[in-house]
Amino acid sequence: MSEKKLKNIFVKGAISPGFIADSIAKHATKTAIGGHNIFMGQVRKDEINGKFVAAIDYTAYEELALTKMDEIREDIFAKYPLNCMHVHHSLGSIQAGEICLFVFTSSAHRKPAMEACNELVERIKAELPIWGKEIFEDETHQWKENI
Amino acid sequence: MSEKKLKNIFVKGAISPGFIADSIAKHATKTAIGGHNIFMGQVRKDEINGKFVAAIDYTAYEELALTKMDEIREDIFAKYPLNCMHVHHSLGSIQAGEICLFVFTSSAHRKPAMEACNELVERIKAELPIWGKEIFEDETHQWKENI
Amino acid sequence: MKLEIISFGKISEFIRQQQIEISDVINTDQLKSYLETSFPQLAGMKYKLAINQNVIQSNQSLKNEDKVAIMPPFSGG
Amino acid sequence: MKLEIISFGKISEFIRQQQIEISDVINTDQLKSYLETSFPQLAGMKYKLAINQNVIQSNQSLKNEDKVAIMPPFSGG
Repeated sequence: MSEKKLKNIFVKGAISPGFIADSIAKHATKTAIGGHNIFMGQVRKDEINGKFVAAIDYTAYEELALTKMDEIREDIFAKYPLNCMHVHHSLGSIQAGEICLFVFTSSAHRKPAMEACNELVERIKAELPIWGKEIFEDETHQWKENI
Repeated sequence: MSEKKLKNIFVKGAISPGFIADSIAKHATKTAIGGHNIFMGQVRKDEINGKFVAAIDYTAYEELALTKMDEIREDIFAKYPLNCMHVHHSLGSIQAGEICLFVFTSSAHRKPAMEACNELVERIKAELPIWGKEIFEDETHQWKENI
Repeated sequence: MKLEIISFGKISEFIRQQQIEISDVINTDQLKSYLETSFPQLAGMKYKLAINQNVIQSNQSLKNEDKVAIMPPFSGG
Repeated sequence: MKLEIISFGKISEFIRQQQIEISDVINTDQLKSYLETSFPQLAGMKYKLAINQNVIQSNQSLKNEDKVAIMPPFSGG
């Protein structure tokens, strides 16, 4: 039985604008691409019962998340004519204002990139075993829930 | 009569990944934002009758485009709960693989950013008086048409 | 009546920026006929006019010194 | 039967990683009852099980040395 090598989507800590720029720059040689779509999730400084969120600490069931992400990736490539798809999700403590999710899709014409990106974000939030613990400024916490 | 200062969307030449990174980085202090959406148009090396597109040379009726963009911006801000909206379009010669359009929207939750970005790109393509001249590798040209 | 003509895209290849002095033309429908006669290549093309930066959707009267932009279909983005 | 239990998110605060040795439990429905009895906080919560990295949608039989993950609703992104 051959073991399939799973693509890692997890990065330790926040996703930097420089990382995103490098990812964009790598596509300059892919001259069949006409449209790129990027979604970025940023940690909000929400106020909950008078306390502000200072950071979100992300953990995941990594092996299961990567297996599931692989399924999602295959579904999306089968459904949309994409040239590229990249997904990165943070683990660990991400401060308010920092980026914790980066989804990047590219296609010859704009619609598939946009639609695939939207569907990817929906599925990542609904199907990947990742949990966010909202850390308040007073170091108390509550577990985030995706609505 | 007060003259309204129009926001300039035009940049000379290609939009660099570094410019995009700077634009993203500026939002780290805007901690009410939870989701960013970016669309980027990239010049495709299309093959047309056996010749490859080497670059697109963009020109615009700039004053009219900026007035129209202002209307679009107001419509979109009225329609979606956005925190930020940024639009940049290249003028001049943009090589295949380079970025010529950068649309960036941000909102507390992801849907408005995504939907507003999609609508902005549609309206920019349909309503702004901008023209692309496709320059082939042999220096002949044809005028681009948005389908 | 004196009009300033500007043109864009493909149309700028055969109609250059110019001042024209015309009589018997009082609205944009008449101006279109005049332009299509003067520049026969325009006749087969899709284009729009903007008068003083307002895109014209239906016939509109013209006045002296109006600035007329002749615009082929847009292709930005 | 020996099972390895792992847990995540809010649930990891009261169920730690552990090996359990149980009898009279042959499927995931029975395991849920066992877990909710052993860890009363779990009873009122929404959660899912994954057995050996397969998320369980309906009752499924268990075998010795299965790895059971107890997962509250996901909140990534």
